[in-house]
This record gives sequence, C-alpha cells and structure tokens, in this order.
Amino acid sequence: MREITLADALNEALREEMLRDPDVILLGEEIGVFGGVYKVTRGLLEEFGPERVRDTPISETAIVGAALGASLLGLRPVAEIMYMDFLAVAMDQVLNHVPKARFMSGGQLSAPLVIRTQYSLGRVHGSQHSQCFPSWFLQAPGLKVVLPSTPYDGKGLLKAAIRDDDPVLFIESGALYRTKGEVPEEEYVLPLGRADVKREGEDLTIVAVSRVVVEAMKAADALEERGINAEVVDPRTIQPLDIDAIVDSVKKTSRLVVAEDGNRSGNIGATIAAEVVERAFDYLDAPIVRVAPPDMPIPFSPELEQAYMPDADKVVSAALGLFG
Amino acid sequence: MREITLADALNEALREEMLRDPDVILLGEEIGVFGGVYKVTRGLLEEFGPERVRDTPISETAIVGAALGASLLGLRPVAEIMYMDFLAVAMDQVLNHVPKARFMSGGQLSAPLVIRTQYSLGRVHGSQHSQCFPSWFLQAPGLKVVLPSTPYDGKGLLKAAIRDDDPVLFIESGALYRTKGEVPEEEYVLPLGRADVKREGEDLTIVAVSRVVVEAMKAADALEERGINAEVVDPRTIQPLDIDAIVDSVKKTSRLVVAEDGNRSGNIGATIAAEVVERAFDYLDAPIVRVAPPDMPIPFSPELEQAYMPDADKVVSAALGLFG
Amino acid sequence: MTITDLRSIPKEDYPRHGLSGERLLWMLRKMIEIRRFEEKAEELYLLKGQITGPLHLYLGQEAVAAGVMSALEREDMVLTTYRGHGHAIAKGVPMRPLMAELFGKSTGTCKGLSGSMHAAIYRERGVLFASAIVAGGVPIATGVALAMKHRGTRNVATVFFGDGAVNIGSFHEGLNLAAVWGLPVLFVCENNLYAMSTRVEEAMSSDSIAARASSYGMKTFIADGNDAASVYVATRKALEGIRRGEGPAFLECRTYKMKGHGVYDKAEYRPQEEEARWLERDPIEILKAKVLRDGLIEEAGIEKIEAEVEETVGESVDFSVRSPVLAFEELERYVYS
Amino acid sequence: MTITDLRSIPKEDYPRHGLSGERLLWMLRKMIEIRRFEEKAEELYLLKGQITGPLHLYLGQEAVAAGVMSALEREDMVLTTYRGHGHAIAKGVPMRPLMAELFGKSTGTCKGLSGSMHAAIYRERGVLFASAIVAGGVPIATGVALAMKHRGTRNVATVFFGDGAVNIGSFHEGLNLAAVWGLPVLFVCENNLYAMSTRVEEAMSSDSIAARASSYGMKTFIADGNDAASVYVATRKALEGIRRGEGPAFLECRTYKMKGHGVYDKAEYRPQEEEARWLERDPIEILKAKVLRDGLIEEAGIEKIEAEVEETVGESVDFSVRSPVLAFEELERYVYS
Ligand SMILES: Cc1ncc(C[n+]2csc(CCOP(=O)(O)OP(=O)(O)O)c2C)c(N)n1
Ligand SMILES: Cc1ncc(C[n+]2csc(CCOP(=O)(O)OP(=O)(O)O)c2C)c(N)n1
Ligand SMILES: [Mg+2]
Ligand SMILES: [Mg+2]
Repeated sequence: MREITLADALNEALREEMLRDPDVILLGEEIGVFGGVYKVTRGLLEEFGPERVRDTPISETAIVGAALGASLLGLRPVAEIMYMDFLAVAMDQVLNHVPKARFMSGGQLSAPLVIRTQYSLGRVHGSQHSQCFPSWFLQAPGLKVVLPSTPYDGKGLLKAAIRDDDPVLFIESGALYRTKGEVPEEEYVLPLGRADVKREGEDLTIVAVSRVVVEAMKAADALEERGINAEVVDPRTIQPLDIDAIVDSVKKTSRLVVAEDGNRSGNIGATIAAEVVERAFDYLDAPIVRVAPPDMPIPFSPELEQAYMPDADKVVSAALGLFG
Repeated sequence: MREITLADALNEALREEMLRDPDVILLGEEIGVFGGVYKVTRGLLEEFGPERVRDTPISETAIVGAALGASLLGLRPVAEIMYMDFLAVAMDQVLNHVPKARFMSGGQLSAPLVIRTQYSLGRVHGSQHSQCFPSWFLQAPGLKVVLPSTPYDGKGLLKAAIRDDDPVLFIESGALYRTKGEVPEEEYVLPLGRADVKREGEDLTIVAVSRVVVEAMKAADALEERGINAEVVDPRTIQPLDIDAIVDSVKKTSRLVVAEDGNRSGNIGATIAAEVVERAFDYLDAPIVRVAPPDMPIPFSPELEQAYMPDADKVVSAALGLFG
Repeated sequence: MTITDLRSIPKEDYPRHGLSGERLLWMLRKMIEIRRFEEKAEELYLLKGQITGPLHLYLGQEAVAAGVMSALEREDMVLTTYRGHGHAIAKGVPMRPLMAELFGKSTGTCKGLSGSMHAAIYRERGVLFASAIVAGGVPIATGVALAMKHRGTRNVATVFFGDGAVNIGSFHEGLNLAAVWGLPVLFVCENNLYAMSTRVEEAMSSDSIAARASSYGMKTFIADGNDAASVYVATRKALEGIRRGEGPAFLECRTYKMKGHGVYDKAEYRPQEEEARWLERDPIEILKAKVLRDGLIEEAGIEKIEAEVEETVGESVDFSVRSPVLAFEELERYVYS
Repeated sequence: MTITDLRSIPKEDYPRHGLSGERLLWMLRKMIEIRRFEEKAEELYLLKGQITGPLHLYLGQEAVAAGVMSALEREDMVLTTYRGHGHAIAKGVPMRPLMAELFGKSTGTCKGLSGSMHAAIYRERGVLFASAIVAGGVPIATGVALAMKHRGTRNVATVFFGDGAVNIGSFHEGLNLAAVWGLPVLFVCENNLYAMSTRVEEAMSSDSIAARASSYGMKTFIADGNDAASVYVATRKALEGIRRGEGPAFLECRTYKMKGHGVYDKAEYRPQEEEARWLERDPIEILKAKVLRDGLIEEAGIEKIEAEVEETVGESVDFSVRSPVLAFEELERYVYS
C-alpha cells in the first residue's frame, strides 16, 4: 500500500470531506495563503476558494466562537488552532460554550464543529509552544477528543470527526506530521470511541497515546527481545474512551503501563489507571505504572526536552519494573 | 471558640494580610463598592481605599495578567475571578503565563500572586456558573492549587497562599460560604501541601475535596452506625498533593473512596487513585471507588442538580460496596 | 465610521420609517407581555420561592427588545444573555415554555436544564442561544452570520449584550472578525449605565460605547432605549445596510434597569436622583402616551391587552407548576447526540 | 484622542529633541550589534545547525529597539515577544547570555530553559518578560505599571508587539485597563505590515492601528520604524506624558522585516516590489548616512564599531559552544521557589 505522511493524510481527509459536503468550511490562522504552518491545509485555498478556506486574524476566541456559531446553523466548520497552547486563549468558547450547546438547549441545538490543533512537544519549542494537556477535555463533557497516532488513523478519524454531529477536539502531534504510514487510496472512515490494538501481546498491556504510541511500539520490540510480549493499545479517542478494550487487554495480561505526553499529575493515564483499578482490580498482578513527563513546564534545551519526554527506553524500564 | 462563616474567615485573612503587608492588593470585578458578589471582600475598600482594592472592568484576562505583572515587581496581588467558569476567559494567562514565569526565566522571576475563585455547584446556577474543574491545574505545573473545606482551613490557607512566593490558585466552594466553623481569634497560618485528617478511622479511607468534605463527614457518621469506621482525609491542596498522607491512610485502612465535585473522567480522584495504586498496590483490599458527578454539563433544575452532585448518601453506598 | 444618533424620531417622520399604528401597538403589547411576565417571575422568586437560582430582570428595558424584534424577520437569529426573557418574548417565544424553564421543568424551552439565565433558547423562533458569560455570544453571533452568508440567505444574526461587555476580549474579537469579513451581524448593546455596580465610565475610557464600536469600521447607531420607536427606526436603518451586504452594524441603546442586577440586588449603589429620573421615563408609559394621543387605541383597549396578558402569564405559571421535572436518567441523551 | 505623526523629524529640530551626536551614535552601535548578532544566529541555525527550534529575526526593525531604548531609563521595564533579541540587546543585555540562551545552555539568560523565543528575559537590565503568545505580554505590562504606580516610582512599563496582536482579546483588555486606571505603560506596536503571511488590512478593519489605539483614550504616536531618530523622538514625547501621570500612551512604528516570519520562512507571499522598496530603506544605512553627513563619525569610526561588534558576537558564540547544558535534575528548582 502507498505510504504518506500524517500531514498529507490529514490534508486528504479535509479535501475529501470538503468535496463531499459543501457545508464543510475551514477557518484559522495561516491556513490559506500559507497552507497552514505545518502544511496540513496546503492547496485547499486554491481548490476551494477563500469562502471555504478562511484565513483569520489572530483571535482564537473569535475563531472557535465563529466555528461554533456557524455549526449551530448546520455548517461543519473545521477550525484550526495553530498550537494547542493557544487553545487557552479560546478557552471560554472551548469550555463554556462549545461542549454545552446541545445540553443547555435541551437538545434543540447541535454543534458539529471540529477544532483541530497540534502539540509540538519534541520540536524544541519551549514552555509556551509544546504543551500537551488533552486530559483537560475529559472535564469538558460534551466534547469528543481524538488523538491520532498514525497517518491511517489520522485520516479516518478526521473524516469521522467532521461527520460527527457533536463537537470534536482533534489533537495532532506536530512531531508526527512527517512520519509516514500506509493509507489506502480508497475512502474509509474510522469510528470515534474505538481503541485500536496496535500490537497484540500476552504479558503486559501498554496503553499509549498520540506521539508516544510510536515509542511504545519500539519499546514492545525491545521487550520482546527480553522475552516479554507486550500488547500496545492506542485509545485513539479519549472521550469517549474505549475503556472496555483497555480492561479486556488488562484482563488478559494482568499488567498495565500507560505512556503519554501529558505531565504526570492529572493526565489521561490517571483516568485510565483509576478506571482499570475500579473495573479489573482482581486481574491486576502488579501496580499500574505511568510513563509521563514530570510536573514541570517544558524546557527548551534540546537535551533537556528529550530528558523530559517519554521515550521507548522509559517505557521499557517502567515495564521491566513490573516483572521482578 | 467563636464560630464564623467561611466568607468571613476569608475576609479576615485578606484583611490581616493587607494590614501586615502593604504590597498586598486586591483586584477583581465588584470586589470594592459591591464588596464581592459573595461578600468575601466586604469592608475592605472602605478600610484600605481604592488603590489597594481595585474594581476592574469585566476583563478576566486583564485581571489575571495585571496581577501577574504586578507580582513580578514584588507586589502580592490577590485577584478575584467571580466564578470558576470565568477562569476559562483568562486561561491564556492562567496556563501560559502565570505558572511559568519562574521556570521560563531560569529562576530570575517569581510570581507571588493569588487567584481566588469559587465554584457554585449546589446553588442552582446551571451549566456556565457551576463548573468545578480543579484537576485542570494539575496539568499547569508551576501553580499551587488550594481547595479549603472549612472556615478554619480557608483562613489559614489563604494567608499562606498570599505569603507564598509562587502563584496560587485558591478555589472556594460557593455553597460553603455561609457554613460556620471554629476560627480562633489569634493569628495562624496553615502550610500549603499538607493534607488534614478530618476524622480518624480504621476501616476505610474517604478522601474528599472542598464541598464534598462536609458530605464525607456525614457519610462517615452514617457508616459508623453500620459499624464501619471511616477515616476522612482532606487534601486541602492538590498541587502540591500530600500523597504520602493519603497513602499512609490507605495502608492503614486498605480501602479507598475518593469523593469530589469534578466530573468523573479526568478528575482529582483519578490522579489520587492512580498514585495510590502505584504506591500502595499491595495494601489494597478492594478496588478504589470514585464518587463524582457523571460526565455531563451541570443541569439547572434544582432536583436534577441534586441528583448530579455527590452527597453523603452516594458516599455511603460507594463505601458499602467495598465491604461485601 | 459614521455614528448616527436616532434618539429622537420626530412624529411626522413615523410613516416614512414604517412606524404604523399596527407596529406601535404590536410593540406595546410585547412590552406589556415582558413587563407582566417578569413581575410575576420576581414575585415567584421573592415571595413564593417557587423559582430559585439567578434571576436577572429586564424590567425597564422592554422598548429595546420590542423595537429591535419588530424590525427583524422571523428567520433572523437572536443571541442573548442571562437577561434574555424580554428578547425571547418579543421574538415570539411562547410564555409557557419560557416560564417552565424558570421553574426547571421538562416542558421548559431547554427542558429545565438551563433555567432563567439561558431560558432564551428557542430555535423554532430564531432565539438561538443565551450565554451567561459576558460577551460570550458575540463571537458566536459572528459565526451564525458566517453561516448565513455562506448559505446565501438575507438573514441577520442579532446579538444582545450590556455595557459591561465592551471591555472583554470576546467583544473585540467578535466585532473585528465580523467587520473584516463583512458579515451580517447586528450588535446591540443595551447600555443601562451599569454592569452590576460598575458605571460605564469606570470601566472604559473611550468616549462612548458607540465610538468604540464605530472604530471597528462599522456603521453605528444610537437609540433611546426607553423609546420603542427610536429603537425600531435605528434597527431598521442598521438592517438596511446589513442586508445590502455592507457588513455588520452596531446599535447602542441607552436605557436603565428598573431593578438591580439580579432579583436579590437592591442597587443601592445607584444615586436615588438618577433612578428617579429614569423611572419617570417608563418605556411602556412613553409608548402608551403616544398611541393614546394619536388615537390608535383607547384606554379600554389597553386594559383589554393587559387582561389578556395577565391571563397568559397566569396560565404559564399553572402550566409550569403542573409540569414534571425531567428524569435524571434522561439527561445523558443531551450530552452527545 | 490625538494621534501625532512623527515620521519625519526635521534635522534642525534634532537638538531640541535631545538628538545629540552621542545619542545618534549610541543608537547606531546598538543597531549594528543587533544586526550582527542576528545574522550570526541565522547562520548558526541554517548553515551549522547549532541552533534549533523557532528563531524569529528582528533584522530590518533595529531602529525601533534602538530608538525606544534610547529614550527609556534603566529602571523602566521592557516586555517583548518571540522576536525579542533586538529589544534585549538595545536595553543592555550582554550578548553572551543572550546567545547562550539560543543554544539552550545553562549560561543563557534563562539557563537554556526558554530558547530564542524567550531569550529576552533579563531582570537585571529591566528586560522583564518575553511571551510567545501573541499579545500575551500586554496585560502583564499593565500589571507591571500598576506595581510601579503603587510603589510611587516614575518608571514606565514598555511592551512590544506586532501588528498581528491588535486583534486579539488580550490587547483590548490590556489597553482598556491601563487607560481606565491611568497606568504608566508605553505600548509599542511594530507594524511590519504582516503577521506571518497575513497583511494588516486583511486582519483588521479599523483605519489604522494608531486609530484603534487612540480610541481607547490614550495619546498615540506614529513613528517611522526605519528611522531611529523618529522612533526616539516619538518615544520621548510619549514618555513625557506618561511620566507626568497622564496614563498610558501608544506608539505605532511602521517598519518591515528583512526576512520572513521565522528563519525557515522565505516570505514568498510578499510582493517583490514591496520588499525591494523597503529593503532600500535599511535603518542602519539611513542612520549611517546621517551621522556621516553630519561629521559625527568617519567611515573608519564605523568600521571600528563593526570590528568590535564582530568580536563580541564571535565571543558570544564561543562562550555558548563551551557552556554546558543544565543537568535535568536541576530543573525542579525552577518550578516552585
Ligand atoms: C466573563 C464574565 N465575567 C463576569 C461575569 C459576571 N457578571 C454577570 S453579569 C455582569 C455584569 C454585566 O453588565 P452588563 O454587560 O452591563 O449587562 P447588564 O447586567 O447591565 O444587563 C457580570 C460582571 C460573567 N457572567 N461573565
Ligand atoms: C495567541 C497566539 N496565536 C497565534 C500565534 C502564532 N503566531 C506567532 S507569531 C504570529 C504572527 C504575529 O504577527 P505580528 O503580531 O505582526 O508580529 P511579527 O511576527 O510581525 O513581529 C502568529 C500568528 C501565537 N504565538 N499566539
Ligand atoms: Mg449594564
Ligand atoms: Mg507583523
């Protein structure tokens, strides 16, 4: 099968959905003339014109608010927030408005918008341009939250997000944009809310999220060499979270490591660990261990950033700690 | 000892610190002429004048940003954000700036500000005025996060927060403002980062946060009647989190219930459960159970809001589930 | 950009502005509906305790809702705030679901999930959203207008907010984007001089709200918010340009609340003399005087309206009292579709 | 409020404005320092790969930093953005720690924790903070000024930002609060016509950035951002009012980047003709021509400056290369005090 990059896969998803549905529009900073700072929207302005691919002023609240408003009348806007850190600028819309339109209106409204963003951990961007805090949006019920780790998932999930009638926060890993993976030519859509077992195994479950899935796969290889057969589960969406798939895996392996880019306290892994311990307590043979950055802002220095980030080695040593 | 309300206890803390240190200033909406919508700042404008008690326009980003800026030159501003929901409006400052001044400057700066806010769950305020999401700030390292549950704690912790050299997010429960408790006449300051065992017990640990501490205490009484002797631990600050105190309690009791007002996915309890299962796995005799609102926006209708909220009964049944 | 002051509309210009007798009487009826509805709500809250939670009354500002809605078309969309009962009624939301929402009942506009602060959500009548975050609706309205433009309709998104809203970032970003993109939005600021206890001039240093708005490059109008005719004419003029595709317009209506910020607030921070001066300018009395003077209706006719409205309000209360609360198990259905 | 255009300062007014030979030469030196520092940084990034991460060059805007800083006093505080090397150098930050920060070394201004985008944090010289969130520094500067006023000093907080920053909420809220409270802030907008690929007029519909600023009720000045003399004079005038306690002032400097947004960006979206026109107005050449013409210095003198600067830049690179990276274990100390 052909291999394309994550950025190109996402670009295809946008393009296909725009061709399919005239109600799909894009808005965001630098998505038109510039093609997106990471080129995910490249060529779309040329193809669909400035009415459907809208460069905005630097005003994230207006971007998300306008996407929400347009969605309430049935458009399917895809708003790009250039860096996840800037979601904070639009947080009033993201927390107080977007997830609640349906609920607050007693079901009169729905808000089929997508907010695409990316976090740049691993790209030496420092404290204000690298943050990864998807778990915040577990505390913003009404939103769906997607974190793809491969070009295949990226394309299929973005198409699903655009077609979904609920608001979706779609969080990409900037560090993965140039990684390639198999993506079929034919159209496909992946379901939201379904975890994917990226590698089957018997001895240990590694749940990994976004960029760290790649590291977890490497870790699984390394563990294999030591005779440990790890299963790697990628939740792909964390709201809804396919906790059943994770619990099933743990029931099989009895051991769980969760690895991700959100700092230790309050991260996705905390929720997964809490759910697993509540639902599969009797199956656990060892503590649940989380591999995650420490509770600190992200350092700039390339060496320090590497030390800060989860990687295959850290996953391996965490896993080994559970056997012994 | 005299009994005063939480609102009055907080008012005393502000007043005493303003008397002690001329660098303490207050800013926020309606804190002056109006005395604060919940009267926490009542009388302070009259006593300290408009230079130190500053009514602001409705502009939360400016409020937090200005507090941060003033703190960088050594003032100790206490900014009030009227409802926790409105923190979202100021989130760029709260996430991207306030917690990082020290780190990003390599230790050149410190930001000794306090952001006071309250969540109004239990006061029939609906989806945009009741939210409780303290766990977000576990993913904003550099901030300290305080959630007092009694007038005594409120006063002692607010004074500590003002004196602390790091930024502190001080989250009050609006539903508790009128509850009374013993507060000594003499000055005292409580340490940040220290949990408080609100009730000792042997059979079960209930970790409860903010408003829910009151419910947990009632639950403990009810459990006592059924022969279960519960220990109630109030973390009081969640960043830093006194995980040792919680783990010690669980090592004693072998059972843990965490109860709070943050919705189930991604809440404080998730982090506590994850930490406990990692550190005290071998001591646990039962799954860790969380009592928390479901993952949905907060309904307005008083009956529905009550059904949504954790209360003593829900804590009791969760606890009973662990024995059986 | 130009600022057009339409605070006083000479009587002889009424016909030219479309201020027919029918229109004036329609506005009067709407204003009476709002007045009686809210007086009842206040009573249910303060005396009977049947309504709880925040309750922000629109009393005194009725002319704004009536004047603006009279100029809007049914498919135009309205977004409002926690102070939205008046807008809802004037845009045609029936009183029963509106009142039931205040009670938190399943028959409410929002099934009791939202209460007074968001009761003004009623898609069927183009009352699209009510945000209790100050200026939260402003960027959303911009997006609603974007959809209207995208669809090629002639509709307009109208968003209401107070004087306190003009200092927050959402206001700035929403106005700027609407202006840059030339979207069909009517921004309506109800300047009642206070945001809670804070006076306009304590919160902003621009010359006036209208001046600030006009600096975004949009046509701006000033109306007398206690005179429905002035509000109607200003809205109509603003809409003309918007529907011609000239982009957004701004309308500042100068008015005053009869009561405090919320039902609990006695507004002691307002000078008595100022209050007295404004209360003398009761918008309903002003309009009544006009229609009586011009013989458009007799006292008896007004009494009849009053009686009908009284009955509708009463019915809405009975309806609300009788209605059930949603079952908690049902709530899940409203989180995701 | 008044807008004062100071884009051209007649030569005969120089003495009256404090534009002494000494000052002109100081500015020239600073501008050369910035130019050479950044050219070196670009080379280290593009050719040698010794610097990574985002790198936004100030090349072409040197006259703004030099002009503003020349008017500021040591205890005045400066806040800037991801494009802050120029401000840092002009305010007196030594090149060694500045360069080392770009390398991410422990000897950097921020110990290597922040990199180029926040390298301009150096408390000792009043370079207080550098935010890479557009307009993030604006409300913070307002707070810095609040502290200055509270302490009764005569100091001023100066905050730099681009033309793209004027459309975001933080800008609006920060300006409004500073104006209402009459705080000593100088807001400096470096209008280089573009925010990334977005032209000013595509992002805002106000007449000009200066017009927008002045609508907040503050004195506003326009300077030629490629002419250090114009910037200096405008800053000086702005500061006079601020230090007299008249509240904040705003300065729009019209200028142009020699390069793209970041080192990777070739700025192909800019018309060549426009680029050529601006590049002809190199701020260093403009100032050089002035000082040579007036006999304040000879060619040889400038060459001497160039040589000295070259050496300092080279040293700063050696220093950076030699410096260690902080141990990861040390980082914890910088999270909480
Ligand atoms: C972002 C935000 N900040 C603060 C509040 C609290 N609040 C609610 S209404 C209000 C005053 C608003 O005044 P104005 O805009 O003049 O409207 P009015 O109440 O006079 O109709 C405030 C401060 C809020 N709801 N949202
Ligand atoms: C809130 C926010 N949105 C977007 C960005 C991404 N971004 C960084 S610089 C920039 C352009 C800023 O342009 P301008 O203010 O004109 O400054 P210049 O780069 O021209 O100096 C953008 C969009 C950001 N850093 N912060
Ligand atoms: Mg008002
Ligand atoms: Mg620019």
